[in-house]
Amino acid sequence: MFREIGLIILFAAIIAALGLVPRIDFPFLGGVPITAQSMGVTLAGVLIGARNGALAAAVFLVAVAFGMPLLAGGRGGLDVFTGPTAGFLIGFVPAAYITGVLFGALRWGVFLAALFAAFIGGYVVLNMIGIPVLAWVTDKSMREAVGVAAGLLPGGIIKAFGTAIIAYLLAGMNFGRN
Amino acid sequence: MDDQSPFVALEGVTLRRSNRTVFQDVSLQIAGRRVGVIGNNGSGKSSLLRLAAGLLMPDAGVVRVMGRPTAEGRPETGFLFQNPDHQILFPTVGEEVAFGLIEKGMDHAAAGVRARELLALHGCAGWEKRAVHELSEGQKQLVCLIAVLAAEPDVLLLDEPFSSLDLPTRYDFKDRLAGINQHILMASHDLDLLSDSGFDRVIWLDGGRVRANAPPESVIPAYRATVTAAGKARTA
Amino acid sequence: MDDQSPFVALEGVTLRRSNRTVFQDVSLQIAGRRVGVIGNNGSGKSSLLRLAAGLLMPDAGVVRVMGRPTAEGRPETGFLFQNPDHQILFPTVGEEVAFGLIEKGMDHAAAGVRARELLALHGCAGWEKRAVHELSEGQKQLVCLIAVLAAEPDVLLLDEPFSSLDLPTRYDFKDRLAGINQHILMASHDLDLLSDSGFDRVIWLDGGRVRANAPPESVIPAYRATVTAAGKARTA
Amino acid sequence: MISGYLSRQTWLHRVPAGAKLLALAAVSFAVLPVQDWRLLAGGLFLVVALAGILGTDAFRRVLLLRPLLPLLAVIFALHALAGDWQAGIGSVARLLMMVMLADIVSMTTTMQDMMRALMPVLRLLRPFGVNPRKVSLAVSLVVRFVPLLASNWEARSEAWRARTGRKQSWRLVAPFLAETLRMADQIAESLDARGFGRRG
Ligand SMILES: Nc1ncnc2c1ncn2[C@@H]1O[C@H](COP(=O)(O)OP(=O)(O)OP(=O)(O)O)[C@@H](O)[C@H]1O
Ligand SMILES: Nc1ncnc2c1ncn2[C@@H]1O[C@H](COP(=O)(O)OP(=O)(O)OP(=O)(O)O)[C@@H](O)[C@H]1O
Ligand SMILES: O=C(O)CCCC[C@@H]1SC[C@@H]2NC(=O)N[C@@H]21
Ligand SMILES: [Mg+2]
Ligand SMILES: [Mg+2]
Repeated sequence: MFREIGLIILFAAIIAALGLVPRIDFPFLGGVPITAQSMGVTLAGVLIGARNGALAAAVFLVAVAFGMPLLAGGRGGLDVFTGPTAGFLIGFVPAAYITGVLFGALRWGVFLAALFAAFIGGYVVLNMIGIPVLAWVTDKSMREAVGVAAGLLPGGIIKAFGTAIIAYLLAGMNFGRN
Repeated sequence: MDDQSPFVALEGVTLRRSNRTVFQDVSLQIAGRRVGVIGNNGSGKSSLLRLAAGLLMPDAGVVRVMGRPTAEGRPETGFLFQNPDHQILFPTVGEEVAFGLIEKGMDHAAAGVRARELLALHGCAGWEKRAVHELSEGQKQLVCLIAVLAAEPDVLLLDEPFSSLDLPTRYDFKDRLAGINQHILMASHDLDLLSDSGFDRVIWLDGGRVRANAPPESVIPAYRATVTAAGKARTA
Repeated sequence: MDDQSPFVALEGVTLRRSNRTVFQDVSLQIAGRRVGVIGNNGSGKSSLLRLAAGLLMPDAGVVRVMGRPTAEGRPETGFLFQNPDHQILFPTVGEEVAFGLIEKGMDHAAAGVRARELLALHGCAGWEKRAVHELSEGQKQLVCLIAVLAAEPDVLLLDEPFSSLDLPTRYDFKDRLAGINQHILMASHDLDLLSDSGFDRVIWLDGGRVRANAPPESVIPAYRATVTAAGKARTA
Repeated sequence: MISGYLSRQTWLHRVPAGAKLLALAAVSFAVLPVQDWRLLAGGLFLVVALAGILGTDAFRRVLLLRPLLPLLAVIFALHALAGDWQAGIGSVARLLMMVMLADIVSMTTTMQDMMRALMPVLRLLRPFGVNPRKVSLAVSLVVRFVPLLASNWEARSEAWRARTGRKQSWRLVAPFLAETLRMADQIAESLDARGFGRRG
């Protein structure tokens, strides 16, 4: 149980640390930044499993809600949960969970399984929750909002590869688990 | 370079580490074969060694190693970190020791063989496949020390090299160091070791200032006396 | 619990750590107020302390602390890790010291005040806001020691508590420990300290076996003699 | 450490955190269905006035929400292009109002108060295996481990430079990841040794 707490805290911190990667804003994304943090979420799902990964994402969100400036660009506080990207943020938890479940279930070898799981969790799931909320909060039409999702696709693919590569590297070495 | 000209020299050095001024306009010539650095916790011993290794750059002034400013390029030094965890890069003992040799241009196979020899020489025969993080703290420190000595750099910067070593290994290394031809700058709280291992000079740092830079016979008793007096004052 | 009954007891303990058998069917009664543990690197000192803290569970046999098997629940011990980096949890010195107090049920504000007092008592007045990772290694070790003592557990397990401390702090703690009413089990390579700080007994571990468990006057000279002989043999 | 916490104490600091959170939640729900741009603009004005009453420092802090501007401009433009500039103003006002209000609550509530206020919510989750004390400790430890990850990378690259004389390399990624994962064990062991969890 203690080891799990350590891992959960650590992965929450990894998601937070990925917030140090500068966010990219494109006008056609209507205020949704491209950030590395959603990759941290899928990484958590792949490396520490569905349940712990989801808990790590949740701990991260609670920390943000408490006012710690851990979101990309140094934001934090309750306001991000009333803002346009609130749906993506809430979606971090199921995204990690589903990534973990898929990765655990697929028998394709580490790289492919992680790639697929991270794409589904980190792109499909996040957008399924994030896009409707975006449309709702900003009074966009669903059509425009779906345009945003399309704009996020290239980043989503790149980040899925990132997760897959890291999973592959770590699978190749015994990272000190006794 | 002869033993009289300094192998490490600080000229008007100021060093800040996150808002804390560690050294303020310090000048210091370090000459001799074996030089010790003593001083209380936080007095700047590790910071001095890091400056000499080129791991920290002074905010003002110049640090020279073998005559060359560290700002112009990293000096060829071997650095033993005070905390072994800060030094270790590789999963196995063999890779850890071979690394410095490979960096010096030895080919992988030869480095592996040499690493095995060196390990055996220090009583660690057969350790090459062991996982570094599964060693005891003292064993880790020993592996780090062997790895640093393996590369045979001109200047050895050793930060508390013996703090976790057992008695036999300490004795071993006392002899080893006495026979070494390179320059050694060594920070240590082990005053006995510094007084009876043929050190040429001892530098006493006190809150970032150089209190003394003289042979051990004069510095160590002076430090001891001050410390005992201060200890008495504190308990009083 | 009186001083004659053991505060830590191993009964037929076998301990494996990733394929390596550290202890094989070891039985050991540790009684007294202050007990030292000596032995070469890798002899099992840290492993013994970890067993007593309930951080490792024996693969066979029973470990009792204050009479209660560690398998039934973690004993109320204070543990000082050999490497401060393995112990530190919080970003600031104040939080680090207050944590143990809060865990004991003290409320946050009171724990903060008490932490400040304890720091001041050990010559670290005003450190509470300092970032732990910006301390020197010795300062880190001192903070860890203060944090462990703060919680006032019945049994103190100290793994090389003085390895990076400066002389004045060592003197201070020698006095501090002599005045402490709790049981102390302390692993150390500092034989002088063990011989002249009023330790009741010293346990000598050798490759996972108990070579001696007797008053320091008899154990320490014996260990020294063996070591010097071995050192001579090795250089020969 | 805390993002926008206003260290100067105002009257809003003294309002219990729970009350502020409830008010925020209530306003958020109340305001969502509103479509009339005049009502929404009026609400926004009230929130801005609240920031003004708190003091110039608070007011300035709220203005730091500038990164939202491009987004707001886009939202407004879309509505305006569609010929309904009033809806545009309404959307922008609603969004700004909610974000500013949440910001004001964060600004006047310490992390510890926030934790205490959210404890009851966390307690509701107990049946699902959530231990509120563990969550709050975990959250405070997350803050520690962010700089630690950075310093862990620093330490690896320092070791690399000390031993090669060259700048850091991609080869550090593996030891960095390994060390990072080992840190999880160390946190766990240290928590255990320090008695965490022995008190329910
Ligand atoms: N995490 C670990 N995994 C596997 N084996 C370990 C681990 N830690 C230590 N060991 C091994 O267990 C044995 C005892 O180690 P221990 O750390 O108890 O020694 P020690 O007496 O404390 O040594 P030192 O004086 O160096 O601190 C050694 O052979 C060591 O290599
Ligand atoms: N990473 C850091 N960031 C900021 N300040 C630091 C850092 N490391 C050390 N310091 C500070 O710099 C000063 C000198 O520290 P240094 O590590 O050089 O001391 P030291 O003499 O090696 O002490 P010790 O005997 O404890 O190893 C101390 O005040 C310390 O708190
Ligand atoms: O920082 C925030 O306010 C949340 C940003 C959410 C961005 C989402 S996460 C999924 C998708 N991928 C990206 O790179 N950005 C969006
Ligand atoms: Mg130091
Ligand atoms: Mg040990």
